[in-house]
Amino acid sequence: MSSHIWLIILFPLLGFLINGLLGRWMPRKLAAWVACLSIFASFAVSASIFLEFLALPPAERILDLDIFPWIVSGDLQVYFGLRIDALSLVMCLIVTGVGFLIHVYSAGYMHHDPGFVRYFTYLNLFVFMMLLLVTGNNLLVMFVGWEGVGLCSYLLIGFWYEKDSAANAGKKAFIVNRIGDFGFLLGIFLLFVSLGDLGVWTLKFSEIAPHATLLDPAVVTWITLLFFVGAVGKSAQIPLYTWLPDAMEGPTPVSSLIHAATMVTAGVYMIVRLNFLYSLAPDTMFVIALVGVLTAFFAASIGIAQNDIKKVLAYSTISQLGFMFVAVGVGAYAAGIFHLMTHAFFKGLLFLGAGSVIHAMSGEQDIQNMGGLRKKLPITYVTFLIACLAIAGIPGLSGFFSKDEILWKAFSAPQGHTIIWLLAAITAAMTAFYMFRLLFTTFHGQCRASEEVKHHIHESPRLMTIPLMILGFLSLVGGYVGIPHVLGGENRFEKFLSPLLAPQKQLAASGWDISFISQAWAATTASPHETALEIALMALSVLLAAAGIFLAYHLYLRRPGLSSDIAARYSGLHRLIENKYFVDEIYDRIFVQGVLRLGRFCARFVDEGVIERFVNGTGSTMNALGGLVRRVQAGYVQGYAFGIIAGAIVLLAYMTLRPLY
Amino acid sequence: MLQDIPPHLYFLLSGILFTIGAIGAITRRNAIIVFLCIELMLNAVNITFITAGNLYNSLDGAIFVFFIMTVAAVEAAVGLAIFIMLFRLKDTINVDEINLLKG
Amino acid sequence: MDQSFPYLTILIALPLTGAIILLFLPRENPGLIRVVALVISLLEFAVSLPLWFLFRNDSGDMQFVEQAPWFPEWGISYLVGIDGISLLLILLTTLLTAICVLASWNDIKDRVKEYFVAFLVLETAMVGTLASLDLVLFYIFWELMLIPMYLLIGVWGGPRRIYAAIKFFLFTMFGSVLMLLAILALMNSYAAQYGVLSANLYDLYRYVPPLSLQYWLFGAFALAFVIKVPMFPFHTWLPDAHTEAPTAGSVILAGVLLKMGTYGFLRFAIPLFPEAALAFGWIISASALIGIIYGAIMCIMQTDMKRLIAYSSVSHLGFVMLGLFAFNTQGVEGSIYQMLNHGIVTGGLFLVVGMIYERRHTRMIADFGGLSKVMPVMAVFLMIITLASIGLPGTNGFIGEFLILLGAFKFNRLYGALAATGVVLGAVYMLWLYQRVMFGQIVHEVNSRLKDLTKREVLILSTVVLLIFLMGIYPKMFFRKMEVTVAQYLNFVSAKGQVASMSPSRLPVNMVIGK
Amino acid sequence: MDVITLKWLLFMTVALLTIGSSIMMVTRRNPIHSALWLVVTFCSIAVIYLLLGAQFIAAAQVIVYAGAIMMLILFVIMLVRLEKEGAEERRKSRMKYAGAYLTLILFLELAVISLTFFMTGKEGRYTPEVMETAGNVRAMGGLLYGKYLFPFEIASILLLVGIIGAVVLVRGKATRRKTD
Amino acid sequence: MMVMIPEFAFEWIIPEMIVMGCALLILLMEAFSGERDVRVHSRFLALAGSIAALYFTAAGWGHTAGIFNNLYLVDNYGTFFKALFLVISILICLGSQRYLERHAIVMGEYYALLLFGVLGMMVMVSSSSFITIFIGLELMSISIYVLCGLLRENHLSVESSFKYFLIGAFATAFLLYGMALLYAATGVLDLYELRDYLGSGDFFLTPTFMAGLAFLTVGLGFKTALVPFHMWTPDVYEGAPTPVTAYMATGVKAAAFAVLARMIFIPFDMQSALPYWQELFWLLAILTMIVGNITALVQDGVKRMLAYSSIAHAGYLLIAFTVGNIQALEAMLFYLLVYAFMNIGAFTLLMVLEKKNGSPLTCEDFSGLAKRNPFLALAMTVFLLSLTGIPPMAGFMGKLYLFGMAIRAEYYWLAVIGVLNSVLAAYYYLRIVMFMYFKDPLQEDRVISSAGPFAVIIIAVTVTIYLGIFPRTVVNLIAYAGFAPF
Repeated sequence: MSSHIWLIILFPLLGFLINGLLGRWMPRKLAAWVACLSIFASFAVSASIFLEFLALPPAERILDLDIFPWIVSGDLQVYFGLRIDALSLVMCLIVTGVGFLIHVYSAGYMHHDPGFVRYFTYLNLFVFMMLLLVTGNNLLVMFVGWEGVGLCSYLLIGFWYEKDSAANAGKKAFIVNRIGDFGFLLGIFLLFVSLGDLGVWTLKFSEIAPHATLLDPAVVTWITLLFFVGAVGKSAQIPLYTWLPDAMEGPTPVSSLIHAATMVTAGVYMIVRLNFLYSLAPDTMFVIALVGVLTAFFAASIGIAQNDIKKVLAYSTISQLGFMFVAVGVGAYAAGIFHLMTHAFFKGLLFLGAGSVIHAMSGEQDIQNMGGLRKKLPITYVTFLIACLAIAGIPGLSGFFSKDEILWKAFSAPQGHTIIWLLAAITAAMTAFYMFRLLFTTFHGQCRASEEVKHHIHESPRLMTIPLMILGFLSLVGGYVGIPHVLGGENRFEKFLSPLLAPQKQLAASGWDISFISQAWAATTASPHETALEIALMALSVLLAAAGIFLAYHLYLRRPGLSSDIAARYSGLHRLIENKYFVDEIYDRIFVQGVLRLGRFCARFVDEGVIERFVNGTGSTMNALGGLVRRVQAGYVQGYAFGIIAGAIVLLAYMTLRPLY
Repeated sequence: MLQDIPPHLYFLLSGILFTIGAIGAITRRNAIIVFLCIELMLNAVNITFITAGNLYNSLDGAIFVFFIMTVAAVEAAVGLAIFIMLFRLKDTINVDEINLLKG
Repeated sequence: MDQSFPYLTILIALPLTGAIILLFLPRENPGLIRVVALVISLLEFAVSLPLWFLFRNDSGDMQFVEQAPWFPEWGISYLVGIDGISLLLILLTTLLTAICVLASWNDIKDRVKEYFVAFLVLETAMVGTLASLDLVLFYIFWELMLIPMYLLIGVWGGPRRIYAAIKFFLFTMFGSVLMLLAILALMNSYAAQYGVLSANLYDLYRYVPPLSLQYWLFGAFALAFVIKVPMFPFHTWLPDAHTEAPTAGSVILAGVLLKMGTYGFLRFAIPLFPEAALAFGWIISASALIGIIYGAIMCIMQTDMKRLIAYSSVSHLGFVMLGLFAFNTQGVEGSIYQMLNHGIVTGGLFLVVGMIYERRHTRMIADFGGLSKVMPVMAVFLMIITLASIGLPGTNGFIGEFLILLGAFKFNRLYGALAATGVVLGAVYMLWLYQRVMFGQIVHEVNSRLKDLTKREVLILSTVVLLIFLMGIYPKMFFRKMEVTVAQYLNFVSAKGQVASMSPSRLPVNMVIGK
Repeated sequence: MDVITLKWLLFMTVALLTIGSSIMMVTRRNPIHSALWLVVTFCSIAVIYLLLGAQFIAAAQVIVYAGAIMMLILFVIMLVRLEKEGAEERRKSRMKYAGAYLTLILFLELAVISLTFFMTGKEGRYTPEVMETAGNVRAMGGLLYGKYLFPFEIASILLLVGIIGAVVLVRGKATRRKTD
Repeated sequence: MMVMIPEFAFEWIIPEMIVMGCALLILLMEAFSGERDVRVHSRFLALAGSIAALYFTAAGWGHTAGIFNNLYLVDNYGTFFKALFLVISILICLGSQRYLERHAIVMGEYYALLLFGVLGMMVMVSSSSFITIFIGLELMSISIYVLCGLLRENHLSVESSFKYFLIGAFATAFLLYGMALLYAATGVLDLYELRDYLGSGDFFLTPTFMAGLAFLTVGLGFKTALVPFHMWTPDVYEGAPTPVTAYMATGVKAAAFAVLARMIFIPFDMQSALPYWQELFWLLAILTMIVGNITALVQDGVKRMLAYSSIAHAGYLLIAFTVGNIQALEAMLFYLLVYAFMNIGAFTLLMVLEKKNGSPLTCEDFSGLAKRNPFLALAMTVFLLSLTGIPPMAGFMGKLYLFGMAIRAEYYWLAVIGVLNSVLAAYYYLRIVMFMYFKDPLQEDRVISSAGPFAVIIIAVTVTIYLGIFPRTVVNLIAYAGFAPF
């Protein structure tokens, strides 16, 4: 079987090539079929491998295949190779599974778009790249996927390129991602250079892992930090998150697939993939957890005041990604991936639901113009509700298990901390609040749309609702693969992944917590692993979520005017939040304008002012000198004679006096 | 008792005449006078030749002077022809007015 | 190695012969002239292909060497040969020339005959420059490149072509005359030790000039090459030349001519004066770094497409130089690879711009917008080429940039880190360009009537795109050709550099490349 | 008065005359006067030659220079109309005088050179004794037709060229020239 | 005392005799035959004479003799230059016919004077005595004074002749003064005697001697047009009939350099005065290059521009003197040869293009020449590139040779300034190329050249390219020539 793992990436590639090269001459339906089937085929392969894996003992669940030598230069020996193990398989399943559903959904959603074929071409390419990212057996192949998904994201965000905002958003996404990639690249370099001393030249995960402990710890910290920069860019964390809300310019299924379910989680995946390195760098872990929780909190606070249905979801995504980073930051890699998976279900669903709403509302995205859609879009409503409950962390739904796992780990893991837990818990409550604010404003109350729009509101076609339902189902039950021990489960999910994860205790074992930060950190960390405490905390978080939901209910259903009153009372704060803390503006001022100003300086001052002036100045000086000499050459023969005399005077003086000294 | 006239004086005389000729050649406006000045310079040179020949008991200097005279004659012929041609064409032989070519 | 067949001489002579044939064709029949020119350029490419197959990958020595006495008293001879580095560049040259001839098909209407004559002479000069193993021969070809290029820019160029042509010529000549003196001084210094003059690289590689002389000579060589590359602050001729040159001229200029500078470092400046190169490397690297960032920032400010691409060349060639002066395998191989990439990618960009220009007769970015709508095929090609220029993995640009950055990083972490910012900036300007040209609404009515690519154009761009992917996905094919050469080169440079620093005595013969 | 004193006296007189007359030549407005002063100069230079024992040259000086050449020049001066030099443009003349003053530096240099003369040359074989027996003119003639025959012949061609040149330049206008 | 009439060694001076004979024959014919005949026959005679003389000159290659009491040298050095002058004469005779017709110079005297000038040059370069040198120089100069004024109705031509004459006579005085001072210091007029005397050891550098050298430099600096003795050059070159300009720029210059080299290399080789002289030449070389090039930069008239460029080339040639060894001398010989061909080519082109009304040619007149006559444009490009020193033209090999010598003698800065000057020169040379190719023609009519100039241009192009690629034979030949006399 191992020799067939390349089939996973082959199918989407084929789909992409067929649609890309022949799409112009193909009927739309065929293109959609090709696209969907190629993803499904890939899913099928993944699933079959999964089944095969289940039959194998955990230690043997690795398929590693070098396909051909790729970059071979001196001691750098990088092959184009794939690796399927538990982690990548989970990712494959999510990508192809959710991807397939979204493909199907898209066939309905994009039905009328003139760029239908192009859309599916991009989408297939995206899936291919994403699969490459998760199945690459070395850092460089991963990087191919890493940049490739960025490209597809760019293409798909800017899918409606006639809109300037879409084109801009695409570009912004790509460039911000590139900043992250810059870190990623440097991380690769540093890692390679450090490993080169140890004789490891392939950049393969399987070869890096055993050598990781031999590296200089300080270097590992740097390496992991640099990689984390990449993750920050890709997964939209502070300070590089600004592209994601803008990315909502793309078609909604794209937002669902790329900007919720899969691509943005690549950062988390990468950190988990490299967990053997991260576990060696507690300082980095601390940074990750901190960035994660801050992002989670920060984005959630923005999400509270957004009125664009997709923007709310976007900030929610950022916030949830923050959660995942908290998880990996405290060393709970499995929890991170777990949340990644459940998030893929419910957030994918939320976006698809939002898409359905937008579809119904003839493109309207402002929730203030919606309301009361519950009746008209029943399936959408129900699935949306499930997703909301899931994300809010209501027990029994998928989100509950994963989120709670993270909260607990944040509290209890050696790398965790009470403050992190606290912030995360508050964020969870805020999440519940804004999600239900969204739900209530959209689906409950009076419909505030114009009459014409109202007239057209209809439930989406089955092509769209079936994926909704499937995802709804997954959101409901997806969490049961990882029921924590405390609730009587055995957390199969973690177990499935565990062969790949560095043991939690490795930190202590490696015995290098000399770092000041991590020591101070460890001192305040709650270490006891007590069931009672875990349950208590769990209950607390559920309560918080419920409070959030209630608050939303109170403000937006029971007392609809109250929210604006509050907003008016704290108008400064409200404006701040509504405008996303003006981060975009600040970035624009500092970076965009800064670069432009620098550019103007270079162009006007350096290039024209100094270099060109010097170059042209040399020419004009020569000309001026020539003019000067020319003036002497006035045409008077006696002047010429005098020239001879003058020359003679000088020569005479020179020749007679020169021998004297 | 005086020594015989030292050659230095002859040379000095030659230098004086040469300078006078040179000054004349660059200040006078009439081309013919300029030419006369040049002839004077040639004569100054001749004095040097003759002096040196006398000094070293050599006749080569005198021979050279003879050839210089020949050349001077030829130059005079051709030069004057040029002046006449110029005069016919431009009605002047003032060197200051002959500066079409310049720059 | 097939020694019996003089491939290189034929490669050098064929275009020239072609040019002479063209001279005698009737001016009134441009169609015939085009066809003949195309046939000759294709023939040339066909002749260059066997080099690829017959080239022995396992040897870093010069291959296909041909030697004929020329002027033994002056120590100059007709000595040509190629190693893995020049092999690739020669193939690039022959391929790009054929593409350029095809690309000039409709572009050039005025004085077709002279145009193709100039082009073919240029090809001779380029191939000759790359194949020469004799310094004087090299210099002759090097200077010979100037004249046809000068004419190409000046006769068939844009509105400011005269200024651009003269600037190009004077800049390049300024550098190269000093190199000529350096060549002479080197030969002289060699003669002082060995008693005979020689411009033969085999001999000169073996020779270690006195250190103080080395510094000067390296400086002179470097100046010539730095101007050609061009590196900051000698780059200002490039935007003008690129902007004004006709499409094919820009392609060749970017594709091959600029590489001559980097090639010169690789073949001459560094191995001849390794000590000096190591000592002054930081200056070059610093200039390369400034160039990378500065070029990118300048790109952002440009309003003219060709000018933008020109500045992007400054940036990209900064990478190449940085890699060369990293003195390690990745850096050097990456640089060589990036030379090829840049030739193909930037050549491709110029081709696309040329195609747009042919339709619209303007290169100002502001005159476009929304072209994707009317020219979807073009949009796809341009996108791929743009991405290759940005260095997206999967395209050839990535391999080169990655290796260079890795090499630079190995050499000096700060260099690597600073250079990597160029990757970000590259995305900024290229995507912005793409966006402004291809995305958005069609603002200018004229643009909505533009025709998409013709079959000929698709053929041209397909070649480019095919190479982009081939080189991006299976670079081994190309690295195989050069890896032994580069390894030998690096060994040689470090060995000679050390020997030079120890004593000015003779090098052991086995350290000499190819002998 | 012994011979030496006489020589001195003669030399001083003639030298001053030469200088004076040449200065007169340079400063006269009337070209005819200039030419005549130059004749005086030439003649006095002939005396200098005599003082130096170059009788043949002295004779030639008088005949060729003072006689033939100066006559020719006088003819031409008259032919091209007597022309007095009027007031020149101030700036130009000032430049010229500046040039003249600078030329005095040349004089200073020449003076230094003349006065620091050392007799470093090679002695020839035409000592006064030889000359006594052979005679100046005869010795000269012997050299001209002997050792220096070749330049002598070339000089004849030179003279021919001079004649042709003069004729070419000043002969009547070409009858069949195109009008331009 | 016996008069020793020297044996007249005619067999050694057959070329000179032929040249002189032809010149005299032309004069005779002029007097006794009709105008048509003169036009045809004088040209034929001049050509035939030059070719015959060239043949005999070439036949004399390898022979060395001192004739006429050692006043006249027959050696390879002289033979080389004689051949060069004859080639120049042939090319100019070939190329100038149309020009003469257009300007109504149909006189046989033109050819006669041309040949007399060549005779003067031949005498100059073969002389070992100041006297013979002077006579030869004057023979050449007087011929050229007259040649310059041949367009008697043309103000510029007359002015050129006038200026050249006055300033030439003036400079001659300096040259003679220099010879006189040398004579005063040494008592000899023969270069070989001078060498023997200087080498004998009982001599030291007196001010008189050094002043003599200085004045000699002034005098020959005038002929070779070194700054600051160059100022006549542009005016005279511009005003003179174009064939005469070509003749001056190549023949006169070559002759003057040849003589200068003789004067320096025969007596002063390895002498104590030489270093000072070399320093002087270093300075003059730089000054000449820079002034020549910079002034050429701002010229509009092409002829005038070429005049200034010839000054600059004199600067390059001075490098050979600065270096001051035999190899450098050979480089100079090669350069002069190359320079003759490319310059005559360029001037012949000017003759072809010259306007009817005789106003000076400007760069604008070259506009669109590539369209009006592609061949001429190409030829001009070859000449200009060669003058710039761009391979594969002969000018490049010439520069390579010269600068190589400078480098070998470690005159690095001189070489650097030299090559930078050639960049400067590239600017104005290329300006003409620019006009020819980049601009549209002012008139549409094709430029047609007659057979003579066409042949000259073909020959010049061929030689320029051939010597650029295969300089070896000629360089080796010259090496033989350069070594022989010393």
